[in-house]
Amino acid sequence: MDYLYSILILIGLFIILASSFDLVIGHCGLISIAHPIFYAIGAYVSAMLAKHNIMPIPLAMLSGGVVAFVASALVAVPALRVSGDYLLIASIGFQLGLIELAKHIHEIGGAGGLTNIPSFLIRDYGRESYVVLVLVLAGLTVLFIKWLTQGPYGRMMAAMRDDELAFSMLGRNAIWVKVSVFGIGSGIAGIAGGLYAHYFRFLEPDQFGLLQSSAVLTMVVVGGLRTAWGPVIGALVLQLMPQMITFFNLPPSVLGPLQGLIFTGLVLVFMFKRPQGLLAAPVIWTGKAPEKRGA
Amino acid sequence: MLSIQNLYAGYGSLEVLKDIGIDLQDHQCVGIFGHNGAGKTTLLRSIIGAVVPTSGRLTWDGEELPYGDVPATVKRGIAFVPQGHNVFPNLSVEKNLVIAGALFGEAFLSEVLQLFPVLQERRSQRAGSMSGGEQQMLALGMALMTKPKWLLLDEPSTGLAPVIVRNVMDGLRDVNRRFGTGILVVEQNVPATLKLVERAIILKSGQIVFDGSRDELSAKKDLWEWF
Amino acid sequence: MAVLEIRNLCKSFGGIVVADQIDLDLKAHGVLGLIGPNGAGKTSLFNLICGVVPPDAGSITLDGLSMEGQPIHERARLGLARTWQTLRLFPSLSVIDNLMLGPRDYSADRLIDVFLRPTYIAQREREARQRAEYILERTGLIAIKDSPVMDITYGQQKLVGVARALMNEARCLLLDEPMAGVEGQTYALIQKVVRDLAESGVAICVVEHNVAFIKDLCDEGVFMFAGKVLARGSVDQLIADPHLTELYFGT
Amino acid sequence: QQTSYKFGMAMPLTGGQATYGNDQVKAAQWAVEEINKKGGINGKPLEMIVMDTQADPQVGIQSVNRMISVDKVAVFVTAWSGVVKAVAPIANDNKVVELSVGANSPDISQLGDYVYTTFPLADVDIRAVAGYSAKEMGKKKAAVLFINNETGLGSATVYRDTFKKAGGEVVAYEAYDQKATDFTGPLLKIRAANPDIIHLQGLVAESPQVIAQARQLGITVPITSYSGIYNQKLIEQLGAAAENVIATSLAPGVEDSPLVKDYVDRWVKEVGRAPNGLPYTQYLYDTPALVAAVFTALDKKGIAPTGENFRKEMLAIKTFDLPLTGKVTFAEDHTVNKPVYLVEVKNGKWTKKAVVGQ
Amino acid sequence: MFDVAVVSQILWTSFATSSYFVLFAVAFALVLKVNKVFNFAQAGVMTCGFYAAYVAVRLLEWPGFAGLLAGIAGALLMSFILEYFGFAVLRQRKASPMFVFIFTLIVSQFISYAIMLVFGTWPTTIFASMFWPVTLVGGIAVSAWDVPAIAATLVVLIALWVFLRFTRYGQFMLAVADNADLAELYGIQKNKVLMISMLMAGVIVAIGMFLYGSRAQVQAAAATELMLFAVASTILGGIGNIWGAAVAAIILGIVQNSSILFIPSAWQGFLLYAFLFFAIVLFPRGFRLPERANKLKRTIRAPDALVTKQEG
Ligand SMILES: Nc1ncnc2c1ncn2[C@@H]1O[C@H](COP(=O)(O)OP(=O)(O)OP(=O)(O)O)[C@@H](O)[C@H]1O
Ligand SMILES: Nc1ncnc2c1ncn2[C@@H]1O[C@H](COP(=O)(O)OP(=O)(O)OP(=O)(O)O)[C@@H](O)[C@H]1O
Ligand SMILES: [Mg+2]
Ligand SMILES: [Mg+2]
Repeated sequence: MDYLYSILILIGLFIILASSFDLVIGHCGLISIAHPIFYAIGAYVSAMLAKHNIMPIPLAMLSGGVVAFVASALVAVPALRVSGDYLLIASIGFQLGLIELAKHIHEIGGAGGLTNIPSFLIRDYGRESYVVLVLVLAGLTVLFIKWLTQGPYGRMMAAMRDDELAFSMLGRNAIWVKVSVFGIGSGIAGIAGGLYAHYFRFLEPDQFGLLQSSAVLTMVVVGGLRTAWGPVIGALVLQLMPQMITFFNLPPSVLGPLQGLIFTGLVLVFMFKRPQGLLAAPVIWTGKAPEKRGA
Repeated sequence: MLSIQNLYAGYGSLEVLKDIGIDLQDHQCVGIFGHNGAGKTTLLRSIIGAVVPTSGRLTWDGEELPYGDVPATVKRGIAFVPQGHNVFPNLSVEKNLVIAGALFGEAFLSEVLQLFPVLQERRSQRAGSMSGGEQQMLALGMALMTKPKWLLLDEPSTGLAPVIVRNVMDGLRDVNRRFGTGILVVEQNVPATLKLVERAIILKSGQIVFDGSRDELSAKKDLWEWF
Repeated sequence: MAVLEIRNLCKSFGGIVVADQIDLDLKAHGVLGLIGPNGAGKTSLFNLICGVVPPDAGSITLDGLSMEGQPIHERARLGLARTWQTLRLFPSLSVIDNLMLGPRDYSADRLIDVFLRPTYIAQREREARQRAEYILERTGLIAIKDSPVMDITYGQQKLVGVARALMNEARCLLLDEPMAGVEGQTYALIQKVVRDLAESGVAICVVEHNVAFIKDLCDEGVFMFAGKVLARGSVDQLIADPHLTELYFGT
Repeated sequence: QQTSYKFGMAMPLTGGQATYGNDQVKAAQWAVEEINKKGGINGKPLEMIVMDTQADPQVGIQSVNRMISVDKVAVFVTAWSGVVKAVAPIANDNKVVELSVGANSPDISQLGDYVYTTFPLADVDIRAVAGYSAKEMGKKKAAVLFINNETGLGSATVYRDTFKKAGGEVVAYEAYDQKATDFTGPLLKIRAANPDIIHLQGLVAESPQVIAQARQLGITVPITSYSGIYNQKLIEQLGAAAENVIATSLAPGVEDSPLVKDYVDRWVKEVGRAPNGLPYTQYLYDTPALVAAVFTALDKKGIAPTGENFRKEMLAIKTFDLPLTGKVTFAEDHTVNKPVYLVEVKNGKWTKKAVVGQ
Repeated sequence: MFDVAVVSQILWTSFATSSYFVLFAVAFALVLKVNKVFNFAQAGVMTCGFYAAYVAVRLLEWPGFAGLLAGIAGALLMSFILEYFGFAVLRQRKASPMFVFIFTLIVSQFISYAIMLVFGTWPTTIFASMFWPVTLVGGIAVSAWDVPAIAATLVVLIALWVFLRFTRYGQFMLAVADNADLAELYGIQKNKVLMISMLMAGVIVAIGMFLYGSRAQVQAAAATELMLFAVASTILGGIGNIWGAAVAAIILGIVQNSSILFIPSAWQGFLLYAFLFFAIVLFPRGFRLPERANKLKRTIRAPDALVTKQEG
């Protein structure tokens, strides 16, 4: 059953990651692909705090989120002043730079990775409890982001994405909006990192590189940018598909490439069938249903 | 002769043009007037091929225009100056003109520069940094570079100072006389346009409510009130 | 007392001078018409006032407060609103949502408030919506309030731009060719809206090439050429000046 | 009673490491076929469940979970340090034996009760080559050039320490970036230090190029490396520049054992080339034999082949005699020790130079 | 350590090796500028170009020059497929830029798996031998690869410059890059221009891969890493600025190779990224030349009467 649980947990974690990434890259239009580094920061911080018994695990996870939140400001404040594609490269620099740095820090396991991270819940309540925890948090994340982006703040993000200058001319501080959203998204990713660390109990810097970035980004985009359920579907499909392909019983000599070929081929088919994503966002921003937002 | 018969066009489920029929004689100067939203832009865009009509026929000298294929229509000799965003912002003024004329035979640059002296002065300026009116002049110049047989203009006087509006209208008349270019112009500035055109068409909610000579329009007091 | 004071404002792009020692006052209750040939520097003047382009020299004060070095959004918060010659609407929003971003009330802009004061924000939303609907009513746009702004005509988009600027209960309103591309019938409507606003104490400056519109609307006019203010007076006076007429209307 | 015996094989079949992973799996597969042809586990077939890890811990975790939960294997084989470490908690929690073949990070021994390695750790061959250079070859000044990743760094440190201990001096100690495509900088630094031997610790992908550039820059001293560069292609690609290149092998070579010769011949015949990373594939070829031996013992005694029982039986047997790599004995610290074979390029051919630690 | 011989050797070799980086960066920048696509599928095109050359030279035993042509053909074919069956379709269906980006990412993975399936994963070179003899020029080792590589790159760059500057389609590319819909109003066929730019990028990339593959080993997944370098150069060079990308590629190449002299080797990777990060923060607009506004002047003046009146 471990197999099923670990898949469910990974799906839950990727739902959290993809949704929060969608908040940053889709709703706020911030082209950064460094999302996994905040996941990593959350994971490492939480793991280290718990490993050295500095605080109980739930608190450690929260602290991971907070540290990721703060770290995001380090990228955001200088880089967002220039916005657009420059954020992209600054974020890549930040991501890969931190990964390199982590490889040189012995205390957190260096390049060899951090082992023996304490586990959480499993010993006392069984693996099911962890699955429930992750899935509940994933659900909450999705609902939270849906709620946030359909409210007035969502409208602000949409306008800022469209035309920053006109947005500022209405007296609204674009940088501040960006930094806040980037922070929230990264903070959520940080908490997800903590959840990852205490279940899988091994962390390695290279796990959080560009491969991970492109995996999450694919989930968001294939699922549907700027939709509440798109990232969820993306995470489900892209997480389950490769698992299903392993049941095909392919001959071992071509197993690896063929699995990859089938997987990417299927994704390409999806992309051609639904060029706006599996779920397409409405053409214009629409808040909550009008009857609700009235009196 | 450019002929439009039973044309219906719209966007998705919204039908904008209903049963439009116009015959445009070669070398004619025709003005189209109407409310905001009457469908004037849509009409021009259907002719040029940027909007695919739902039904109806568009023919030029008996030949059907290629629906939905803008470059092919343009190469046949129909030019269109859209409303706003009508220059290449990151290229210099001169490049803009050269590229516009590249597919249409030998250079016509000096004539255009003569018509709009500002463009001569700003040859090396980035088009996007020019003032709104200057860009409008450039766009007109670019359309002329294609040496069209028909020139479709969507509110060309937008944002131009009166002196330039006058110049433009004079220039267009000149182009019409010298090269026999037919001109189809959509305008809000009715008085200025009436000095140029010999025929006026009025659109209302996607239908033609008036089609006649300039003098006929002047005679119709009720329509005048309307503006 | 002037709401907006411009002193000795200078700006040039390479060899092109767009503001040459400009001194200008905008007074409350007044509508100032800004005319001049294409490329005179009218839009550039607006850009300088709003902080979109930094000046080479000179000072700008709004209600006695210097705006030097303030970023765009800070200036807007002090009470400055404008429309753009090139529209600049938010294409992914509907007409009314474009307007809903306009109000000069930023108390709910912080993300933290979204969590801490949801009822307050809901109340703000209601107020903004009421105001937006009122303004759309007055500008004759109420029928298309839920259309995406990309699907309405150019003329309507222009009006939405004006309406959005009206949402900001500004001290000083700058309108850049609000009537270009708008049908003649709407002129009276907009003139009334602008006049009412001026009467309520706002300082307004309008750039327009439609002289008839300017003549009916403005108390006073300014003639710009090549970055210089060449003349100031009633619009009729300006038009009567043969030199200005030559520059602007041709002979 | 069992009708068949299953074991897992989680290797990188795609991604940057697939070059090795694929050939290793192929070798293991041949071995399984061989075993089954000879009657399997007392007449019952041995089944190998292959999963891709991409050498990525997260993918590895899923593959191993899948093998344990769905295929119910009692033992699985895996490699690459990141994966080996990442799946260790799963092996321990589920009481399933993890056999690491080729992960050479030294902390393997501390990963838990169920994690064993059948492959000597990295330091064994590096130590051998360093010691041999200093003592037998009489080199005094060595330069170390390594790729800047975990294994590169770890091995370089081992080389440096061993060489110093053996009385030599390390005159240059340079790394290059994993993404580098040109190595002039570090090579010039090494040239300036004027060493009489160079140890190169890189990946197959770039090692030939590093050697080529060294020779181009006029560095003619012998270059040692580990088993990664021990293949025929190196000689093709470098021609005369390959002379004086010394590699290690942790398994007997073609000249040492007729079985190995048959094995390599089979590669050439069926695949058209020698396997990538020959010694590793030899170990992988031997692993099914080891697994089969344990299963056979369990089957004879009629004990259920659970992970727990497998571990007990494996430790009870303790020493295995395997076809291509010879005797292997599980030490107390979960590791094994083996002799190191040194080979050198002489006149355009790999020739045996020495065997260290026999 | 810092003697002239060492420094000039490093400068020379890194300059020579930056040749293929320049080509990859220029191709990437071209497609980004004209087609508005962050074309990560360039890695796939690179791989196809390499393996086509490899098949021609190693398996069919054609001469090197024919191998180059085969490589170009392979890359062209891949570029064509990509544009015709991929980008053009997505464009028509109005896919968002982000979507197209992901599409390129997946395509590049797909190609790399397909290549793995056919050619396996063992790294290989175009020619059987990758050793290039050297000549000493004033103490600097110049390999037989260096000069042809630099020359080829120069030729490509000059040809591209001439094309963009003086040919009709070069000009059209600039127009389409600026505003594709408007370009159609001047008879320019958007799809054709976009296809040409893709094909040109294909040719450039194939030449780059031929240079790279005759000096270093390549395997199915190797192109991605090479391309990431091109992406970094493109962005540092200022997006939309093809020549900036080329310059950035040379600078990055030299920095990467010579940093060994100043930076402890263990920290190289880290400092490279830190450099990237701070370069963006400090030079937010890339290494861009200042705009040439000084040439502008107003020649139309107010009549004297007015000016004096104002002053009086
Ligand atoms: N892209 C579009 N999608 C959907 N509807 C559109 C689109 N463009 C225009 N419309 C609608 O079509 C109708 C006619 O528009 P059109 O632009 O032709 O009017 P117009 O006469 O040119 O007006 P104006 O004078 O304001 O430019 C309008 O009701 C408008 O809302
Ligand atoms: N960034 C820039 N670089 C160079 N020249 C510029 C720049 N911005 C504006 N200009 C020039 O400055 C002059 C003034 O421009 P501005 O947009 O203020 O004119 P305007 O008075 O608003 O004209 P219009 O009535 O045509 O809109 C123009 O000639 C324009 O070309
Ligand atoms: Mg219109
Ligand atoms: Mg203007």
